[in-house]
Amino acid sequence: MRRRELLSAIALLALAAPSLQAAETVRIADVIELSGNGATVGNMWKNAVEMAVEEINAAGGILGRSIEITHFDTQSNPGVSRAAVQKALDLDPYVVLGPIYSSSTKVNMQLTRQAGVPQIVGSEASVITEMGNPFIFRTSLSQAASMPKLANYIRDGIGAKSVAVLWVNNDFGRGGRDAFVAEMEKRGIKVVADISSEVGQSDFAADVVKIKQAAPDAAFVYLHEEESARFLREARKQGLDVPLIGETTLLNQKVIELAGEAANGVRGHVGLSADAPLPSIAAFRDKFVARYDTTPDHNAIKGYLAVYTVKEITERIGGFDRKAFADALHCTTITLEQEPGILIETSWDDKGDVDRVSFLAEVVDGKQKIVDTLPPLGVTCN
Amino acid sequence: MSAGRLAGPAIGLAVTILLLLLPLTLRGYGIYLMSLWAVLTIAAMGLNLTLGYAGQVSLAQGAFVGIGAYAAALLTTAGWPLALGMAVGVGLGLIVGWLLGYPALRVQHHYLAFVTLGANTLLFLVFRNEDWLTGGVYGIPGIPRPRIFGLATDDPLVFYYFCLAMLLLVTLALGLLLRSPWGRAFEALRENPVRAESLGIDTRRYTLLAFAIGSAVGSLAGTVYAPLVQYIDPYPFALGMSLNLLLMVVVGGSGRFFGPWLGAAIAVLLPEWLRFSEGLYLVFYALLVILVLVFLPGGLMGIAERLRLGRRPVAG
Amino acid sequence: MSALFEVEGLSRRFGGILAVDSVSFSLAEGEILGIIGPNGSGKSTLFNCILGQLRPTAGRVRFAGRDITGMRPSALARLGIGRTFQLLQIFPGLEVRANLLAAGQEHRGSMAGRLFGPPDAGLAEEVERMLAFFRLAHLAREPAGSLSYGQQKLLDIAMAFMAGPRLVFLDEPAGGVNPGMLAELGERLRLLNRERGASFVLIEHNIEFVMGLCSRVLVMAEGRIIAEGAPEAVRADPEVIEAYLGG
Amino acid sequence: MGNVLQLLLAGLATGAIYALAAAGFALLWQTARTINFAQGEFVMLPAFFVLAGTEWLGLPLGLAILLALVLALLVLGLLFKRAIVDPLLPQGVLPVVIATIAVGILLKESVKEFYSAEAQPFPSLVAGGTLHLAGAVLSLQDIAVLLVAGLAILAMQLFLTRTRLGRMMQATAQNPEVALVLGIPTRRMVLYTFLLNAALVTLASILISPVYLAKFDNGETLGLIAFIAAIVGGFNQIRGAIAGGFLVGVVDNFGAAYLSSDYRTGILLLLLIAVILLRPHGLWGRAEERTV
Repeated sequence: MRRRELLSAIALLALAAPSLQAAETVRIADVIELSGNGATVGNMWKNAVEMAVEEINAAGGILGRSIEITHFDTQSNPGVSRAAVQKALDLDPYVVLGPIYSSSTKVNMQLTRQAGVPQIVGSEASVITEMGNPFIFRTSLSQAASMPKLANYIRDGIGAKSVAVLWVNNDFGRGGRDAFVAEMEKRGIKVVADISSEVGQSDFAADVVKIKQAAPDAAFVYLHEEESARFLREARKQGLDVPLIGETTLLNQKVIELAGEAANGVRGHVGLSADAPLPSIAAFRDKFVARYDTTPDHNAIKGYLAVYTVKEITERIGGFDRKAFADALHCTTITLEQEPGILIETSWDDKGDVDRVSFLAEVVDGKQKIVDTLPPLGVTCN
Repeated sequence: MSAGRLAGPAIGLAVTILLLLLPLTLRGYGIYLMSLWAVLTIAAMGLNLTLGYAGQVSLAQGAFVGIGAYAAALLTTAGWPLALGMAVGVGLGLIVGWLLGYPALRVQHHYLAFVTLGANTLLFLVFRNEDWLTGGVYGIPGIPRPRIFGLATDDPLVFYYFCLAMLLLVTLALGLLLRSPWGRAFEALRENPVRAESLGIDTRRYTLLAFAIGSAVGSLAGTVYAPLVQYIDPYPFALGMSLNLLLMVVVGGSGRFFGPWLGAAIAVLLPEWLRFSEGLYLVFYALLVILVLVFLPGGLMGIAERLRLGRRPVAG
Repeated sequence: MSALFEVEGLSRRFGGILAVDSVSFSLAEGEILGIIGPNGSGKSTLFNCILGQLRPTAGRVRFAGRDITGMRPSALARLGIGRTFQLLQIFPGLEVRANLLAAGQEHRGSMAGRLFGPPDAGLAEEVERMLAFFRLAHLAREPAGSLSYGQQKLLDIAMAFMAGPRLVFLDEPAGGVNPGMLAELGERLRLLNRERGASFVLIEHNIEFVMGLCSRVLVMAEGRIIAEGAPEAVRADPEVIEAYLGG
Repeated sequence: MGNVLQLLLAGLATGAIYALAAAGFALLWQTARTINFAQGEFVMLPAFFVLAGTEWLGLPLGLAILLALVLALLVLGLLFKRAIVDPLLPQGVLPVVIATIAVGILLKESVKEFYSAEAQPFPSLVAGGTLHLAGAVLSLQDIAVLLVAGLAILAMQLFLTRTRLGRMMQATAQNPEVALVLGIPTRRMVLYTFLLNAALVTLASILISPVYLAKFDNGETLGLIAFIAAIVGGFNQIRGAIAGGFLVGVVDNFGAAYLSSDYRTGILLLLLIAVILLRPHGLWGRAEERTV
């Protein structure tokens, strides 16, 4: 069965490959976390991608060609994600979307680079855009871009002189923690407790006690959704009276739902939010809810705007040339006027990093409330 | 009878030809899967030695793959040849495997399963936490592919043949080992350790050897895995890989020489075959394992044996 | 003539129970010694203490002038002390031939020789001899587990003799063997004793078998030796009869 | 001081859950020579039975819990014994170990596919609220966990030592041959053990899920820690396994707070390996004479 599939795929490609330009569809591969620990975030992304593709196809496709999207499951496993990208590349796609997990992106981005296929990812680890890869692009602020904004808020908004940082010990948490600590040092804020925790950890009593003992002016909490919720409940139980500061995840709707009342009062920086005070995002949110009966999170927004980025840039270059696409997506901006599907005005720098406005938010009465909008950092392009 | 006698070599020849020629018809993904299969098969053959032949359960084989992978990654990214990485990886595998054998001298079966499981997680924590050495959660990127006799293996197909060559070498070496008196002593240890000891077989020494050699073969697989994926971090070497390797050995046929070939093939290909089921393939896989255990104690190779009536079990 | 094998004041305590109570005896080269006694008299514990399965609480064991107390079974085996077990102990999943090879391979050569040398460890001829001697030649390629009980019993004993031991401990060799096979078994043991000069110590419940085979008999009860001597003399000993009937 | 007490109390509350899982684990080993590598998933699953009851069938919580108990008894008790353990145990301990590894994967993946991959909030049977005690804080939920788990453990001990049925089960666990000779229906006793384990994991599941949420992969950590608890305490003795559960809960918290959070799991694993090597029957276990 597999061989027959492969043979037919090969036959198809033998016919299709030399004349990609002549085909009536444009093939986009979506390599994403559909199972494993990342299934939640991956399915948000996938559903939003599906939605965007259908909208674009219904409106006549990209330069008259409709998008043919194929999803590949990374199983949230870096090794599998590499195989999945390999498999995706065998289809000779125009662009690869995903994955979200940075650990997976780091493993598989080498392949798209070798193949010369642009890859638009949902990952936020700083290192991804630091390897000089001309085919890699983000959809959201990297940790290196978010942390300065957050650090300014901790210094100016909270007025903290000392902080505790609690992070999940994987590449996501460690990456955020390292970027955060560096920003604290720059601002002369002392890190008085530096606490790692495990993925899947259930008991946060010791972590809360450690924060209490350190008595910081604020605590920065950088965990995944469930762990965030478990921590918030324990913190509330022990009556931890330190401002709890988060970056995107901690203020996520899922965390609020799981932590219940204990999430109230959490503050922080949000890169992308379905609750952003923008009509375009509100409209997207409503469409998404109507279609999937669930509230989109920032990963859904990332997936959605990734597809519209492909559309807009392709239309700008006027053809399906991968190299030209990659060149055109460096040092550029897509505004809402140019492409409403971008949802929020977004700029890319020469490394593929994203810049855009972001938000300060607070959880009030079980809802994420945007309290301030922070301006973009300003793209640097030589 | 004569037809049965020819069946073995005939199947062997057919499989070899398939392994040599099939990749020529495949694109990147198929070649990658076959390379991965070869690497996992090496690791599973090591575990099959420890578990299937010597009867010592190890839930730490994945960590040994990790030891080999880190040895190869650290040395080759520092500019040393892969051959050195292999020597160091295998050497480390032997030493740590030997040490892991000591608990087996005191406790058996389920206790041993727990000790080795604990060892796996401890090694994972070392890979993750000692970032001055291993790069921690950030891992080690840019692992180069080796040059073999001056030939670059950057092309996936060429690297596949390198993986296949390693697999065939390991298969040959293990075949010779298992035919030797050592192999027989391992089997005696599995079949009846008390009797083996009373016959002069130093069961302590052979237990340690079984762990050391099986683990070192796992590490060897790791030294091929690192240049295959070209980026490693600690997560692939957590308990999951050990459990998967164990299931591969069991599904293929524990103590069957070619069992791991089949077991690894199923583990690698099942997600492909069950693509229609999306995330459900693991459910099917788990069911398959249970069914094999209940109905085919000899694993899938056990059926092959039953079909070839008159042939003897693959024993030393 | 100095003794080949000597046990001196051997005791083993389990909690409050003295299972073997300062037992002493010796054995001359070429002798066949029987140990009998009712169930629970400490025979098996004695064997296990001598043969390295259990550590004796007190006492010494000497073999060929050497103190072997507490040595591991494999070391004892390599010194030339073989044994069989009360229950059948073979390698059921291995071929009959492989069973015999495994039984003999560790007694000569080095570890390196066993890895790089010939697969049969130079034992091919010896294996053929053993197979012929125990009339198992036609079964050489069968898995040992598929043999009949009697055949497995023969294989079990053949394995103990593969390496040409000077002394063999047999734990109830006649147990579960049918009468026809029993005569055959006794005959084989006598032949091994005569032709190879192997000495035996055997525990046995089958008194007839012991009387027919052994030159000397020890009787144990409650962890102690209560009688010792030629088979006929022991059989007539009132204390022995008391131990069996009263036990 | 308040912090030390806080860690101790939190450790005991979590430890109570480990104790329940570890006790079931020990029971299965004693009576049926079954090492259940899926014990963590066994604790994870009943919470989803409850959620399926309330969310899909619209049952009130009490009824859903009852349904979960019945399903657990059927699936994790009866079916587990009949379909997995009975056919495999004659082949030895190891095939059962491997099969339960597969069972663990099966349960985890099934929950993920058929219910949800996301963590689920789980209704609590206890009102919110906290109790202050010498600088430490306990939630009413913690107190309920400690109380219910403690009572369950006590009840189980009384059942096993004071009732005829319990003593028959104990006898079967200690020496099945003798038990059979004494006319005890050992096969039925073994079945009861599986049912008792199913009830214990259901209780653990319902106690832990309101605090730590219900998620398909919760069993991975929980199962590992329950094994460690059982072995450290001594898993041939139910009392030992229970004590091990509390000990591990407390050590985990103190280790994370005062030794190393990076090596948090490692501390428990070192404890495990040390106990296995130095005192294989566990800290409070009964030494099993190794038969040669």
